[in-house]
Amino acid sequence: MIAESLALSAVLFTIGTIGVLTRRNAIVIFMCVELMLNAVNLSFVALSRQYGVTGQVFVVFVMTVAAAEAAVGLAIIISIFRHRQTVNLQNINLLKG
Amino acid sequence: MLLQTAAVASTGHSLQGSVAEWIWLVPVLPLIGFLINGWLSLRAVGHVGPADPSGEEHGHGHTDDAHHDAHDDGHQATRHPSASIVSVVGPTVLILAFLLAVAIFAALAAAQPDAPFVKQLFTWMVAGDFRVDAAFQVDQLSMVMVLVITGVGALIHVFSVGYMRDDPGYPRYFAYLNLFVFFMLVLVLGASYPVLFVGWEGVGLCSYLLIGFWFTDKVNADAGKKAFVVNRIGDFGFLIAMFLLFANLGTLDFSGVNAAAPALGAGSALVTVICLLLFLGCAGKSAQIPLYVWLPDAMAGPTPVSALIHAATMVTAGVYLVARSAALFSMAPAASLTVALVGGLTALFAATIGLKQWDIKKVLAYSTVSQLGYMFVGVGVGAYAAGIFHLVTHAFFKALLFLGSGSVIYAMHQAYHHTGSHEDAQDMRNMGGLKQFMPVTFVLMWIATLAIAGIPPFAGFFSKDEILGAVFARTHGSTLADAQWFGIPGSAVLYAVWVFGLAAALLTAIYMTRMMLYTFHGPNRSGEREREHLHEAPWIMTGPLVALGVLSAVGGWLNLPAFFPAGPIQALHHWLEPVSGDAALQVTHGAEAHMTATTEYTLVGIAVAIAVAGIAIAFARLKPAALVPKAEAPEAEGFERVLEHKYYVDEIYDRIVVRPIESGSRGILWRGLDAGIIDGLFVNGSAYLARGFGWLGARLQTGRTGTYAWVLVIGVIAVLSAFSLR
Amino acid sequence: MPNFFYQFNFYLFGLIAIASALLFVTRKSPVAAALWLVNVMFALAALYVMLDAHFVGVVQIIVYAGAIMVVFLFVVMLLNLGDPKEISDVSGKWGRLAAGLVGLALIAQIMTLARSSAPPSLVQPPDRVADDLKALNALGTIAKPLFGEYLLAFEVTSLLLLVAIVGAVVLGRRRAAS
Amino acid sequence: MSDFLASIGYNGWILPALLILPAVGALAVWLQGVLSRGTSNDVADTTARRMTFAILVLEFVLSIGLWWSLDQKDTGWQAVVDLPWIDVWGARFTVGVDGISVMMVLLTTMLMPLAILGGWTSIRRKVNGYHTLMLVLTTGMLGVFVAKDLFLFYVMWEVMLVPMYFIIGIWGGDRRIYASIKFFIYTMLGSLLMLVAIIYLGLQAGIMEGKPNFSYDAIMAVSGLSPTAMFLLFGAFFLAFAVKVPMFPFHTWLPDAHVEAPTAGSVILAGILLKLGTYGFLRFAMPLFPGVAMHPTVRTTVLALAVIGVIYGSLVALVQPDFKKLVAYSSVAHLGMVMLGIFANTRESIQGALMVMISHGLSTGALFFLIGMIYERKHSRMFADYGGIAKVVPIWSTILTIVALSSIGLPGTNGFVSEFLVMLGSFKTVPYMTTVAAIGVILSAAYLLWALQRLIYNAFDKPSNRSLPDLNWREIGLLTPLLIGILWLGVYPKPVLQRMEASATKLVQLVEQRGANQLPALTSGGGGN
Repeated sequence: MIAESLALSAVLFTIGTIGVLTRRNAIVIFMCVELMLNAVNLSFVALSRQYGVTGQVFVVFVMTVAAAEAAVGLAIIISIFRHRQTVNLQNINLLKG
Repeated sequence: MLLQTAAVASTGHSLQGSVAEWIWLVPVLPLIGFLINGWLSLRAVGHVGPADPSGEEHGHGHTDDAHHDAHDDGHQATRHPSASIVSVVGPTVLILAFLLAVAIFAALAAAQPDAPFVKQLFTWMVAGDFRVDAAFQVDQLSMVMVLVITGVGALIHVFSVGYMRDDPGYPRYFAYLNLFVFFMLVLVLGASYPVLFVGWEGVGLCSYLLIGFWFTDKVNADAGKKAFVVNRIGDFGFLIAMFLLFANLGTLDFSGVNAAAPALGAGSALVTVICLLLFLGCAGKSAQIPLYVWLPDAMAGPTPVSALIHAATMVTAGVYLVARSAALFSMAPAASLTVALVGGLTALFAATIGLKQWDIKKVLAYSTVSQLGYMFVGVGVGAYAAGIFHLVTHAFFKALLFLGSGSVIYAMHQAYHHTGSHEDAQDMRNMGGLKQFMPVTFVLMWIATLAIAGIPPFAGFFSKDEILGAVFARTHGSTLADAQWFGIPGSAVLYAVWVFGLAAALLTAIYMTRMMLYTFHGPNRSGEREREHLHEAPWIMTGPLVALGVLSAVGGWLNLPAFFPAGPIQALHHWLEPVSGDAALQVTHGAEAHMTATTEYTLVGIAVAIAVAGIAIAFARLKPAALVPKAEAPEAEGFERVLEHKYYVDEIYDRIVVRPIESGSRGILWRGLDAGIIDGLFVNGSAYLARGFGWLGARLQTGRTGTYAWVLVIGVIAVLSAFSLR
Repeated sequence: MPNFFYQFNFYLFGLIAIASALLFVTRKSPVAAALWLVNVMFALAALYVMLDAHFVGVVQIIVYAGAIMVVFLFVVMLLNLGDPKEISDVSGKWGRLAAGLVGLALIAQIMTLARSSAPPSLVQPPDRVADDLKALNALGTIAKPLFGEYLLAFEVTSLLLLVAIVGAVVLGRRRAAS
Repeated sequence: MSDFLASIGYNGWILPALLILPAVGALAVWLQGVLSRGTSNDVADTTARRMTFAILVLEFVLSIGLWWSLDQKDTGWQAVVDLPWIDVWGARFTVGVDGISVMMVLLTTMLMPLAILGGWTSIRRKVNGYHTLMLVLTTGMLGVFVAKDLFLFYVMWEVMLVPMYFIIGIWGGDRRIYASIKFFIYTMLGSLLMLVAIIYLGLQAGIMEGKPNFSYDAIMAVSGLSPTAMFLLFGAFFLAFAVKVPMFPFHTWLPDAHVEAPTAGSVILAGILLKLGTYGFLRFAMPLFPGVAMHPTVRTTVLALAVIGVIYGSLVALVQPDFKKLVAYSSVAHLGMVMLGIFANTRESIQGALMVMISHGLSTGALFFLIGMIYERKHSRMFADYGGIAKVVPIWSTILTIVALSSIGLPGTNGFVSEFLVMLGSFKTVPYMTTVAAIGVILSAAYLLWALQRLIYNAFDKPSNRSLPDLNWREIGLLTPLLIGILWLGVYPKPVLQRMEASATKLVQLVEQRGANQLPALTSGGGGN
């Protein structure tokens, strides 16, 4: 079932990507990124059947990173919202040099 | 090794241990004067303080104004606090120097050495093969010059005590004047070209400082600068000539160069080029075509300065240099012909301009240029003694003329000052009939005029006749006559020079008589009220005039012509023989140039006739009574106007040299090349290029996460395509 | 050879995941989107279990669905972003079209690359993980490499989490000045 | 005197002492600034000035012994001190002087205390920092002149660049940032290439020992470089030094840097920093690659650039409305004269070039001081704001006139002796170039006299100038040594010339001999670019 899993992973990843590209709400984009991470996790898990359990270990790491990312990212979003009263990325260009 | 010959020459010299050992003191005396006066001038100005409540500029209508600065300082014509010390120091150092020079001259006359006595002081420059000592050379030529400089100089210093009496820059004036004499003495005493060059440039400096003495008038400052820069053009030639000499002979000492000169090859292109370059230097310093333009402007300086620097001494340095380099010039007939031709042309050209000048000093200035041309004719044709002879007599009568005119200007200025008039004190149209107010000056000026016009037995007659006779004699049987000058036979050139000389003599007689007529004869045009204040200058000014008058009258006895019935025949000629005799002989193929008595008498007759004719023409044609003051004078018409504007030479130089250089430097070099291409295009251009790339990069950084995401995804697709499409 | 029931379930959960994901990206309301994402997580957890990753499947539910997504929902509601009044939440028609095209291109590329075979040295015998699972049970399978081979990485991860906690606290703290 | 110096082992310690003293002094001045944060500003500033001045005067007093300790006959390095430094890189702390560098060292130690005096009242901000940088600068410049190890030379070259950058950038005029960055980038451009060349040479020199060797003698002994390598190495050195000199197309940093720099900065820039470029040619570019330098194409090109520099600098100087800029362009002209003398490669011209380096340091240094003094009073460098001020500031005007005349090259001043020797010597080998360069003699008179006229002569028509005070004793005192130097070198330059003679002669012979060895390979072997 590896091939199917990988195909599913690709589809989910692409959906996540499209979400990142089309959505403007920072939180939703964040969730799209989580979806993409999950898609990758799926490939890891699927391939671990063939290449050993290391893939699953990686998934655990990815989840940890995702958790950390969510914590910090959401904190950033909250502080941005405090300043700007919006989380719409179209209105946020603090990174502009 | 050539230096050693010089050293050998002076060891065991007959003058060793004599008073000539003290020759260094002659220039050092004026230097001491300069230091004292300079210190006084700076110290005293410090007391005056910067705050000057009424120092506005007054619009004076004249350029030479002895009390100009006094006006600036609020009409307080108070004497300078140190004036009394300066009045003693300034002239005294000169008189002492003159006395010492006389003593050395006497020692020289007693010893009559064939070789110059070189007094070495210290080694000046030493580098590689080059070595030059600070050394003074005592020989017949340099001592003649030293006597003229210190003698005439001392007289002019005394005159200045009266003339500059009330000037606030009195110590500064004497400091400059002393410094000038120092440099002039270094010039004539220097035993090598570089030491001579020290004096050469030094006198240029003093000339610059003195022309611009009343520096708050832009005209004066301009004139000083012009003098210096034009002189520098000549110095460029002098420098290159020195480099050529050193590159080919390995030495720059006079004795060394004279000894080694034959190695250059008589008539070779090299020696011709060297001589022409030297002459370029002379043309600058001695105001010959095409570099004469600075001298008339130099009259902006105080009149005694004009007398000392721009008539008697400095401007004759070029003549001295040619005579000093006689060994070289006698080997270069083409260059010598050039010297003579330029001299002749200058004599004539300047004389024509002198015909229509109204400023009394300008007349004398052009007269000086013209007479310098005569001297160059003399040294050009190899009659070095004749050139120097005219130099000496000219120093006498031209100094007298200038000082006399100074006395006139002083009187005029005093008169205008009393009435508060701002008329031009130097314009002859404002003078007239001055003989009744200043008889002494009148008589002395006439003596000088007759001398310059060439009326026997005054000084100028003998020297001028000597030169013209020499030119005529060289037309046959000399290296000059045999040489080619740009394809023209040398004899033809010499005939032309002779004709120029005669024509210039005629014009000289005319314009000098014209000056005398307008100044001293006819009715007085200075105005009713001013007339009452016109009077003779004080004795301290007329005293030197009288001395110079005597010299102008009898100066010709220095070198009486061979046909003369009595007196010491050709004294100066024989005196200078050890210096330039060999060179003169080389020009005449070793034969003493003697013409038949008939020819001599004919030439003399022609010269005298021309001089008399000139005076007569002037008396007949010019009507001083018909002249109107400057303010009412109409504009001149036609060729007279061209003459009055000096052939527009200054304007032409300005258009074709000065302005193109300035605008080219500003527009093309500075704004165009420097700021535009190098700095703009290359230096800042590369900076702008970097900034441009940075700007482009900054545009990509919109700061919008969305955009970044898009770019990221497209980048990912591109990278993946690179793998999958491999 | 997996049996039909296994295959059916696999496809079913796969379709649920895809459908939920599509619904997730198209919902305007962040709350609805978040809930659909939780659905995807559940489907994926099921798939993990079916792919012999029992521990990961459980953690997926506990950490992702249970913790992370709850935090998301918390924030959404905390900031009162529940109602879809943010008009420009989704980009315009052309944006969506372009995103679709980009998505197509991306999926095509990934598919192409997924086809390529892995280096043989990495390939292990089939059902290796399943065997491990039998021998070491769900926890032992993953614990062995995690606390052996990857111990250092594991410990560093803890540091990362600590930093994240500190960062979140600092960022989320209300500044006295503002 | 020399016996006394020998008895105290002067030659054994003097050069490291000269380098260390200002560096330690810099530290002290900086610490003094840090420690006196709390106290009154004026007191602390005055202390900093006095400390720096005292250190630099001590430096000068120490260095003056070199005048006597230098063996005039010895053509080699003297007072050599060789200490290990960075062993793995093969860099050693080797210093020494010869007749060429000793004059530069003395010029530096003489000008530095005067520069401190020149900025006594005009530097009011960050006084401690300024003086610290001046002391570091002293170490850097002296280090460049005495370095006998190329690595040390490069380090010192950069050490001197940084303080100058800050001096211009912090205490400069309105456009100081632009000027300092331009100065820095221009100089870095060349010096980085030089670093590459130095490293290449160091590796080549140490190829036997297995580690680089940067000592001057070892690098001189490098042989067997390919023609292309020699051309490229010479090019790298040339660019670094030509920017510093500055030669004609690389000169545009100079006017900006000069105009914006504070008085002391301009003085040091003109007086010493520019000489580092020509010194580099004399010490490195010429002796190392005489074959390239004397290659007809290269030589003609460099000489042409030098002569263009003389004429071009003079012409552009002629039309400057800003006095400082005028002097800056006149520096381009004077340094062109130095380059002419160096590449003409005769004994007279090399000695003349060294004399121009010294006398330009004195004259132009004095000119910048004078400009700084009048700028402090009037806050303008534009000619248009002056005129006729000889009436109110006669002492300033007198000194300005003397200095300007020395810059013009009036006989009796240093300017004449030096330029005369350069042209006299150059005429032997390159007569036409020299003739063209001699035109600069005319132009220099034109631009400087015109400048004088517009400043101190002409109508006194600016009422605001009426209250300009004349020089005070501090200013007269700091100009006096320069005036003495100007007249001394003009009247009796022999002692200086004698001390250079042996080294200059050796240089000329070296260039001729090595050049003769290198040249055939270059002309036939191609690589002529």
